Amino acid sequence: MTDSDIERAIREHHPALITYITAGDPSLEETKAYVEALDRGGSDLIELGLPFSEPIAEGPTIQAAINRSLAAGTTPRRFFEMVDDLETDAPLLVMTYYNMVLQYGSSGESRDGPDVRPFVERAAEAGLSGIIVPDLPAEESGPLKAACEEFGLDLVFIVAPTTAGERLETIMSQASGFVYVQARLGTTGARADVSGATHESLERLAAYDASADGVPKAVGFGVSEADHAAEIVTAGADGVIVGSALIDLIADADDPAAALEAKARELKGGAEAGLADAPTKQ
Amino acid sequence: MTDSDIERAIREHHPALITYITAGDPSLEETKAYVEALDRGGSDLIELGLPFSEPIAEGPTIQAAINRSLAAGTTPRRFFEMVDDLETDAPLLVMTYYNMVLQYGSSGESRDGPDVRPFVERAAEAGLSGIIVPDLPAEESGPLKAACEEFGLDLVFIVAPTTAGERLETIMSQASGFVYVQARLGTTGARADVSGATHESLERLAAYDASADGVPKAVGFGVSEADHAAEIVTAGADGVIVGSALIDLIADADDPAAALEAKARELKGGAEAGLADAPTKQ
Amino acid sequence: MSESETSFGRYGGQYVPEALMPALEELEDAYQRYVLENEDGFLDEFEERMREFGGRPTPLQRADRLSERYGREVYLKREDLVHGGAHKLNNALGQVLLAKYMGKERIIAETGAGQHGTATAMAAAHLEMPCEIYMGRTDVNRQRPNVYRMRMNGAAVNPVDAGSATLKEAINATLRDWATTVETTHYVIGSVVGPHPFPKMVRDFQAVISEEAREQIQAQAGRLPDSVVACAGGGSNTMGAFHAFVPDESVALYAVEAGGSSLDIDEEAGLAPNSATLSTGTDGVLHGAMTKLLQSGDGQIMESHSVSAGLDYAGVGPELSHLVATDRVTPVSVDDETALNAFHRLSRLEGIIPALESSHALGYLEDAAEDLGEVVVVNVSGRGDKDLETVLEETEKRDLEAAPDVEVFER
Amino acid sequence: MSESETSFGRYGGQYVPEALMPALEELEDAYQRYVLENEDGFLDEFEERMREFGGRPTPLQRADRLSERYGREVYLKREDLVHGGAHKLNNALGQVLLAKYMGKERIIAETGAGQHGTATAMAAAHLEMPCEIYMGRTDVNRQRPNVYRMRMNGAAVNPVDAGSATLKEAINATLRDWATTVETTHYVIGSVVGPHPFPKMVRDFQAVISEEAREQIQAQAGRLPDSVVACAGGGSNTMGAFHAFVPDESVALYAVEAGGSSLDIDEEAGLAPNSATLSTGTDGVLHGAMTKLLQSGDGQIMESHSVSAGLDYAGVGPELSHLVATDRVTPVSVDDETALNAFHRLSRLEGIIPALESSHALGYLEDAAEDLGEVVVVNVSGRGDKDLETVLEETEKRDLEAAPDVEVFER
Ligand SMILES: Cc1ncc(COP(=O)(O)O)c(C=O)c1O
Ligand SMILES: Cc1ncc(COP(=O)(O)O)c(C=O)c1O
Repeated sequence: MTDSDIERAIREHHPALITYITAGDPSLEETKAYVEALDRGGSDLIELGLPFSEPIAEGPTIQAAINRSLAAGTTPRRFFEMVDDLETDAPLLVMTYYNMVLQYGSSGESRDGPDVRPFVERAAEAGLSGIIVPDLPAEESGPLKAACEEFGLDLVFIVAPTTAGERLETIMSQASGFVYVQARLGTTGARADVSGATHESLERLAAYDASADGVPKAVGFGVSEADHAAEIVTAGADGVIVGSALIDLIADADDPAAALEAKARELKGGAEAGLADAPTKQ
Repeated sequence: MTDSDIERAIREHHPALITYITAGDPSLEETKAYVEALDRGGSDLIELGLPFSEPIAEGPTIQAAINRSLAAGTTPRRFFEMVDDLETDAPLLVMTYYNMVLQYGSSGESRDGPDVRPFVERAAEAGLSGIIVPDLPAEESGPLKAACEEFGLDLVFIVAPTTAGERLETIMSQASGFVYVQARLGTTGARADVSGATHESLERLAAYDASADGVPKAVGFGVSEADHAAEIVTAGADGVIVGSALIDLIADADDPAAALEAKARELKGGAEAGLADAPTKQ
Repeated sequence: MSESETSFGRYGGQYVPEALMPALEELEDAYQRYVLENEDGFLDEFEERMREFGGRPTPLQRADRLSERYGREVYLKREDLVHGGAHKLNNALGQVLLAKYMGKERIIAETGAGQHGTATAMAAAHLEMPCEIYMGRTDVNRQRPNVYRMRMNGAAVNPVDAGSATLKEAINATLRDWATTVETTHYVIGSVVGPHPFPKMVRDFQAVISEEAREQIQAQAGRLPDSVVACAGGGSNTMGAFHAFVPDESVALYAVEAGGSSLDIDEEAGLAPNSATLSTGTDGVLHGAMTKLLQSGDGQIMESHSVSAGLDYAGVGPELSHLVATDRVTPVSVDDETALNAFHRLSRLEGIIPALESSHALGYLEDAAEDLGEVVVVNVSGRGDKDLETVLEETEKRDLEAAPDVEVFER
Repeated sequence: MSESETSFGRYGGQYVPEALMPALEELEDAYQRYVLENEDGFLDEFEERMREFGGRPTPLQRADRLSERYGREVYLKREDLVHGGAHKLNNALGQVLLAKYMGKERIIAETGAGQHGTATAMAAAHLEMPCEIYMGRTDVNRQRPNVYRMRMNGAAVNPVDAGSATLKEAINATLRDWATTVETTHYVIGSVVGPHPFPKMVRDFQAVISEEAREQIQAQAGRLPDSVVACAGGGSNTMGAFHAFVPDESVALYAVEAGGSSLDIDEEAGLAPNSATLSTGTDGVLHGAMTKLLQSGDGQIMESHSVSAGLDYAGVGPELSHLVATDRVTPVSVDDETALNAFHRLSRLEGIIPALESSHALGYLEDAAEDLGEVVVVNVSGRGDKDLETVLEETEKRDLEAAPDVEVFER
């Protein structure tokens, strides 16, 4: 299997920094600027949230960003148009809920219900490299997985603290791009006490190493500081994922673009520092 | 059977005017003055209401008088003391509810429940000639009837528009003093449209004449004007009973005593005028 | 009619204005024919309607956590599940149906808390009878939802302004209406009170509670209970819960009255801060019957008090007075605070929100469980939805052991 | 697990975050063993508790005056008589008991109008399970009495401030709690919605409605009905009322949705002035399942509307979507005004105050009685005590043919 853009980006820039922001918060225009800032700051992959009205996997920070984005009039069409215009070193992913994928271009609904292909096709056309759908477990992913393969995108799966046994193996065997290792139970959101939970998740990571066929693993949920990033990488992760901490900057900083760039640099530095203490790998 | 004070008063002053006021409204002192005024004005019998907290047979006017009296502190003891002092030509009756009769002097309750004798004994001592108890039908009157006979008082029964057949005969056979003919269904209270209902009740009166053993009949409930009194007497009644209309005078007139005296005179005149058209009798 | 038929020992009778006596005779006759002799299949129709419209039979439920708490088998008779939310419908439907058999054209009733009024309004709607309910102005204002319910069922609600404008005055007003309209109207009295034949008839309509419970406890516990506990206002749920057990001498019967804030009386003010008529009252005549009353030495009726509007009455059914006088029923009382705690306890421990009235019966478990034997039946006469506001207010005023944190209720 | 087992045709499935999948597997296993196979006597205990605690069976009542009005036999299935006042307890008690069998230590649930929350709180108190209820702040404020009831039963009530702060957001919040606490906590979902196995399991707990009704109608009318009518929000009373009749091809099944003020949608504002999901919705994924939804062309979920809070939901159970897609169930809708009139009509004509939800089913009789055949069963899913304030307000705004004079309600 040839490496995808995403896998290649992670391997080349190991340990990778993966950043998330909600597209359209506070406007798609500004999102463009923020994405470029994150790219400059050293993000190796950038996840763009396409807002859905019922974000059941998000904590309060990202919920608020999604509400701002929807209030600003973000739609899938405008989202893709914004992505069309983006030029970044880092590959881009779209993170959204399954209903958004289903409905795109499905107005003339087929007899078998809505179809996921138009969304994936348009995402590929816009230059996106992957899709993350937090409410789509492996069991229901057949149609989207097929469409992603057809259009050359990675479908990124999440592995939770509760995922084990047969289900874990199934997910690892379907994984492409990277595996999103959820550091703790619950929803997204920056937390001060990340380390305890991270520790547990990284023990599981070690176990995956044996079974995994080499797809990189990145850890997210609650990561907000450089030293979290370091710890995670030290424990063996191929990348760290940061979201809510960046949303906070967008909401609060005087110059969000500059702040994002600086924060990305800081986080990337943390990850790299962590590598020194990591088990030898590549 | 020798005639009682009450019967004698009715026969001697035929057609009789029977007046009612609530004792203690607005004070027992004033009640004394009002009773004397009614006596001067030509009342042939005077009913004094001893207030009970649950006057279920009264309309709004007498309810209000009872509330004023209770608020002024009227008790059976004070009531009897007031009566002790009264000197009138007209015999006096007390009108009250059965529980007041039962409880008087019953604090050391007997094993068979409260006793009616103390009340009747005290009433006799105060010079009262009769008792009317609107919530005591003939069926329950045994103990009170016995006590009244013991102490020489009349127990006056009420005959209602619904009273008929066997019950009517029973009541008429137990009657003493006079029979209180209730002119209409409902509660006490001055009404403008008395004549219609009175008419009906007087047809029944005619029927009683055949069965009655000569106890006089007086008509009450809703009588307020001299021409009502005339009509009632014309139709064959031996007396008319007026209450609420007098309570209104006590509540509203500048000089209630004078107003009561004048009103009594007027009503008595009406009754006498009605006699001219009455069927020949005595 | 002989004395013994219209009364229970020295209690009962027919102390009403003459105008009503013929109506009582007519009712007595209808009661005899339809209720006692099932003429025209009256009872069959009544039972069918109580089953299909009213939701009978109600369950007898073993209360697991109360049983644990009190170290004996506690069973709850679930009258809270009757249509309308209380045992009141048993009687209201019986009387409205009887009025129909009697050819009456109109129904009147009094109500205090509104439970009897709502039950009567429901029954009248169900049986297509015009219906007017008298309710003290004070109660109208503090029991709004029940006023709405009556109106929704098409009943007229007539506020009564006299006196303290509560239940006692509402009864007075209903009696006055009846005295005027008696020829076409039936007065659906709300408890085992009033002149004969009401106390017997209402008891017979409510007796289904103990008839069911007696069979159920034998099926479920394999034996008769040692005691039956019911709250007593007028006493209809009480007589309903007791009646079938009266001949069972081994079964103790506890009538739990509202102890209010105190059992002492303020004779001067004419106020009793309780409604513990059987426990503290004296013999007298009120609303048509000789019975125990809360009254002054002169015979004036007291204003009673209870946190539970449905128990807030200065009289009590004459048959209960008689059963107490003959030592068959034990009168006890439970104060406001104990009742409130019992309300919260049943809500939290068993997931049943009881009426404040019924909470008095439940409160007696807490006070004297050890007297009640091994198997106890408690009558849950109604549900407490109607009492939420009152309970919140009264809970806020106190430091109640069994109450949840009231703060979170922020209103 | 094969596709066909987790879905109904193309509807259903398990669209949830990965963290919840193991809990759904565990639940699926427990559902199979306890509910389908009666392991450890689960079903026996459930049925006994529903009998003694819940008041089952509920009657099937012939509605005499509706039957007359509509010229056919109208029977009412009286779920309003279930403990708590609605069919909701059938499911809540089943799930809380199942959670106990599964060894869970804590219960969470969402609620809109508060009916599922109160039912869950009652069941949790009854079974001694700590319980937290999520409820939109808007609903907390407009459904105070139900908040009080939950608190009285010892449940915590967590207000949710997101979005319109109603049912949809409460579900989101509960899912988020569950994603955090899934190892020790069971989510008692309130209708036949959510990921597999919830829609099947909730249906099975509610199926008692139609199992009883099917026997009752045969005993009482001597035949199967021509039609069964039930309101549909999420669809739990609907599937409960339909399930046993689904194989009876002669029985037409009508799911009556909330038509609100209009069936038109304001796509711009993201508002549907109705909750007629089956009638007007399109396929999509919400709260764990593929089903019919009220959504924009882009896939954003609409704010729905109904005068009845319990029907006010943009989704619907996947099995109903499937039964509609396969023409077994006919989706129809009734607007706010028709439902309000039906509320007043049943209250006045039959002495039963129905929930506003159930009033939609009753409203369909008025709209289309002639389509319903000779024998009709209408599910009265709950009682309307909770709706009095809303009905008063909404009645004042309108000139309703069936309403009593609102003036006299002067508040
Ligand atoms: C639920 C409930 N229980 C008891 C009572 C008291 O009445 P009774 O003593 O007649 O049963 C009432 C009266 O409203 C009530 O609503
Ligand atoms: C009485 C009643 N009926 C119906 C419903 C709608 O729910 P479902 O469609 O799941 O039966 C509700 C929801 O709260 C309800 O309370």
